[in-house]
Amino acid sequence: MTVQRDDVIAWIQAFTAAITENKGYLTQLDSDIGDGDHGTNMDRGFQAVSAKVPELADKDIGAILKTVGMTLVSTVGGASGPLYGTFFLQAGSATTGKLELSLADWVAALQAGVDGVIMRGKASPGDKTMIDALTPALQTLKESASKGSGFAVALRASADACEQGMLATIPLVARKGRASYLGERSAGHQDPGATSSHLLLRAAAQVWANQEG
Amino acid sequence: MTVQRDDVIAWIQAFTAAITENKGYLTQLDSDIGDGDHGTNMDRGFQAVSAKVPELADKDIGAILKTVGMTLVSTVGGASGPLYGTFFLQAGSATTGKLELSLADWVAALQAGVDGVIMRGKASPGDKTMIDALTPALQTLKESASKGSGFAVALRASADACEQGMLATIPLVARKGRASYLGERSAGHQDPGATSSHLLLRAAAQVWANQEG
Amino acid sequence: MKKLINKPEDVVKEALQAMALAHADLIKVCYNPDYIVRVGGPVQGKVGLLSGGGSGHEPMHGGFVGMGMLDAACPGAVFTSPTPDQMLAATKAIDGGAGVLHIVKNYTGDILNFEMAADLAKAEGITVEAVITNDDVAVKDSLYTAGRRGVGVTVLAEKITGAAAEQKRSLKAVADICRKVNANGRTMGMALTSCTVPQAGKPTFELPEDEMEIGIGIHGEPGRARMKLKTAAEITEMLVSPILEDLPFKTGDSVLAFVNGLGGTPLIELYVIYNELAKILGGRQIKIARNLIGSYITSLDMAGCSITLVKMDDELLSLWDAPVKTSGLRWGI
Amino acid sequence: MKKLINKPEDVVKEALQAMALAHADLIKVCYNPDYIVRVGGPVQGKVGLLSGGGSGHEPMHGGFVGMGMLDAACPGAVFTSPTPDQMLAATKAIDGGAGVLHIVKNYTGDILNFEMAADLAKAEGITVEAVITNDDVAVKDSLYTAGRRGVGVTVLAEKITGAAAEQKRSLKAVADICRKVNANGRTMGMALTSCTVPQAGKPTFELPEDEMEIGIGIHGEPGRARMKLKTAAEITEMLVSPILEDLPFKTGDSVLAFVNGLGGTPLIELYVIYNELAKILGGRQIKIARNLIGSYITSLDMAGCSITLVKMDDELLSLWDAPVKTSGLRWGI
Ligand SMILES: Nc1ncnc2c1ncn2[C@@H]1O[C@H](COP(=O)(O)OP(=O)(O)O)[C@@H](O)[C@H]1O
Ligand SMILES: Nc1ncnc2c1ncn2[C@@H]1O[C@H](COP(=O)(O)OP(=O)(O)O)[C@@H](O)[C@H]1O
Ligand SMILES: [Mg+2]
Ligand SMILES: [Mg+2]
Ligand SMILES: [Mg+2]
Ligand SMILES: [Mg+2]
Repeated sequence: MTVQRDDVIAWIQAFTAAITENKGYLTQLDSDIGDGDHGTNMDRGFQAVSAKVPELADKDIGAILKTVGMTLVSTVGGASGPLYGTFFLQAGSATTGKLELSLADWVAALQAGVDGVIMRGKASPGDKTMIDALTPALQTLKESASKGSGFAVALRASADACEQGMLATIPLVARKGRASYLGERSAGHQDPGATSSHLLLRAAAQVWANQEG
Repeated sequence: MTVQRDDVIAWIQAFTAAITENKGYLTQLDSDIGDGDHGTNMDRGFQAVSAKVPELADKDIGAILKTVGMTLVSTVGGASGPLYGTFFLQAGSATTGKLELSLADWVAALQAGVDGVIMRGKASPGDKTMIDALTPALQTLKESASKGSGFAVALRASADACEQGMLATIPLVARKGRASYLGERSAGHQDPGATSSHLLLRAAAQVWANQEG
Repeated sequence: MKKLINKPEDVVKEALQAMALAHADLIKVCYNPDYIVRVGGPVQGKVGLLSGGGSGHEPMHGGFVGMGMLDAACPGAVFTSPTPDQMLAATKAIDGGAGVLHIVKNYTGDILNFEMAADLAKAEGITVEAVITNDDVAVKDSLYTAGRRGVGVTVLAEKITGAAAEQKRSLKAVADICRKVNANGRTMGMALTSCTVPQAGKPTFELPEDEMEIGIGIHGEPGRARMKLKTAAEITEMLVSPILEDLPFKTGDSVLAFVNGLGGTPLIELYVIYNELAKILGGRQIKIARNLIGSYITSLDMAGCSITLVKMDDELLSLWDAPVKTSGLRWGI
Repeated sequence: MKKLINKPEDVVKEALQAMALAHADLIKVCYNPDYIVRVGGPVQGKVGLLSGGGSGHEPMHGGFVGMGMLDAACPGAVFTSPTPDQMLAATKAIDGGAGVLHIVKNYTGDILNFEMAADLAKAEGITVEAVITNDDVAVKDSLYTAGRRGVGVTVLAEKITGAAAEQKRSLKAVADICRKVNANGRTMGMALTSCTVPQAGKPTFELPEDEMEIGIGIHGEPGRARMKLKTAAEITEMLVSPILEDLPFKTGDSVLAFVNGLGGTPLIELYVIYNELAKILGGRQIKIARNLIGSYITSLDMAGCSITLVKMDDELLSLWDAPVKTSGLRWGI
């Protein structure tokens, strides 16, 4: 199996739907340890992305992802805007000119995206941020790829690892982002950004893994 | 019976106690149709009067009442300060130099006091103010006096008429004071100033009418 | 009751002490009787301007003492008119030989106490005039009642009259300016919540989460009517319509538009209201020549707002623009 | 939720429109991307001053655009950092050839977006420096965390830095002044109530009627600790002690004392707090050389306050005293 341009757009659309559906939930998580806007922020950004979908159809995958990134940067604001924006911009750079993605391409794209988030936000694993969900997702994806797993299997394993990483943020004391102002009081709450990151990779697994391979 | 200087002071003290006891009640009545301070206002004034009591002992009744009036004017504020202040100032003028009061003297004092309130506040009966309690109290006192009733009987009749006047304010639509801003919405509530006026004349009846005469 | 206070009975005195400390360049606070007076006064040959009223409306009036506005202010207990002895002392302190103008909001308590004070001051040979502000269109006006409350116009009248006094106009001329502002001004207010008088310890009234009170004054008195919460556009319309009809304001008029917060409402909401106000006035071709947006005449912690419009002419505009230097209002200097 | 608004999602835009209408003599509002810019700019040879952040803190920052303070401000959604495209457009609009200073509150979102904007502006040949304010002593400082929040000092830094820029000092000199204010300033805040984000529709947190939150920021984030409501004297002590210890402030120091309301707290209560603050500082022989009392950096309708102290020297004092003409802060002109 490979992922086509349409699949990439379908992934973005599925993620947009997941964000809309979970907007209240993400905002609630952010109310507990942040400022209660993560759902609204992400939704504002992906509604803007939705409006751009018609322009995306005849672009290559790199250009599609870069457009998503640029749109997020200029509509989301907050911490998640530059972070998810950079994620998509870097993933787009790693896939410039591509019309389809192999598993290896997706590994490269995710690696670039995650590196971008780390470069921008300077978070380390354990800081209780989206990095805690994205890093294991990337790690597991790489392992699956090197074991020779199929794309679909690798995607599911990656999403599962992402979910574990998300859940593992619960006991952590935040060291980055707004939740860090809470110090010890941030423990016992799931990080909202890690939660949206899980939705992102879960959407990829669900949308792309339907085409078994 | 006649009322001595000590009796006058005892009346003021009994009224002070009644105000303190009914502070919350008066304020509640004023919350419903005014600004919720009548009890606090009266209490502030009569606490200040209390502090002056030691200076009063060797003064004549006129001077005692004027001191009360001056103290109220300079400590109460609001509408009730000048109104009760004028009441006592005028009652004091009508009793200048007196060391005791006959029923006729008390009629003259109350007449002067009520005239003072009307002169200052320009309220008419039916405007839903203290005048609605004071006017019938004065009227009944005069009638009792002209019928030849004893002081104690006259005082009780006067206080009863005052109470009726107070209760009669309930259905009225206010035309003076803060309650007038409410228009129709002021109906159905008892006027706080009429209520404190009733306490004033009830205190006189209770304190002075113990000496039967 | 949630307030940043110590004992409820000490709030006013402590706030006065703080004002004295914070604004020693502008004002001096005298105690027993209490009043706030401009430093360096009385100004010889200038009409002295005195206002006062219950506390709980900050920055009014104490925050408006200073160059170009009031010469003194008498603070009463919360929502309670000050007493004549305060007013007399302040009147004497600011008499620069040209007489003293009392600017009095139309509440029975304020009227009666200022009347007594004026009598006392006159007995001491000071010329005193009083102007009564009564701009609240929420209250039906009538000869047979206490009439309308004095609200938002008071702030604007103090500023404009202060500028006229600064020009050393006569007492009559200064009083006339004040009357003119009042005559050309109308206000209407609304509340989203009650206020809580510190000494009462609980809200003056209860307003359910989905209701508002229209036609509210500044003392937690109930308003004209209670109704379901509406949008900013609807609320603004409900406040402005009776104002416009009352004067009436007409096409081509030039106004000073004042959107005032009642103490618990943040500035961003006042701007939302101003936006609606500008639309409505624009639609009627009434020109907003000047504006004031902020919490200047408050009702403790009440959430809500009032709108005041004053029809302006060149004279009033130039007096409005004149320099003012107080802790509550300042420009041009 | 009780607010004077129309649709929650329109609040920011409508407030911007109102500001444009109300303060056309001072500012212009540009849309898509949104920013507020001083009229008559850019001033040639003057460093341009840009700040910005989430909305809901009014008058900050838009109310501080004008002569002697900011050249532009970028408003984000409520409590959400604005985006780099807004900042880039504003940066370009205010570059008078002497470079542009970004004054950024230390929040991850603000930092990241301003960083991206600076990169974009530099790519277009504009010299940009950024100063990050991080004055909130409620947050433990550490190299390994996001560090302290930028709060009350930001207002004072914008004023003082604005005055330095007005003198046409170099970008480096202007940035140094801003850093100096931040380095000498400390803040701590507390809340009596939560705020309600319009689009959330309900309070960010619930605070029982007898409790308060100490060490709160300006975004409805929970604070350092929740505890029973205390008196103004105790609260002031709890806010000031950590401030004094942190810098530390010492006997003989001269400070600018800023008592700030969070949006739902009336002025009279801020004066009560100031009174306590003056006592505490007096007791330690720290001199209040200047003060600012009012609601300048708010958190929507939150009731509560913050105290900021900045250690002043002659240079900072003269810059503080310099004329400023904005809708939110004005003197000397
Ligand atoms: N430095 C960082 N690196 C990576 N992720 C971060 C960082 N700071 C914050 N985040 C993520 O951003 C999320 C919050 O996003 P959002 O609420 O949209 O922005 P804001 O915090 O500005 O309100 C957090 O839950 C966290 O996962
Ligand atoms: N013009 C008036 N004449 C007589 N009594 C009045 C007048 N105006 C008000 N009152 C009385 O004063 C009472 C209110 O007093 P108070 O609450 O102490 O003052 P305020 O109305 O200034 O708050 C009313 O209940 C009414 O009885
Ligand atoms: Mg957030
Ligand atoms: Mg009352
Ligand atoms: Mg009163
Ligand atoms: Mg945010």
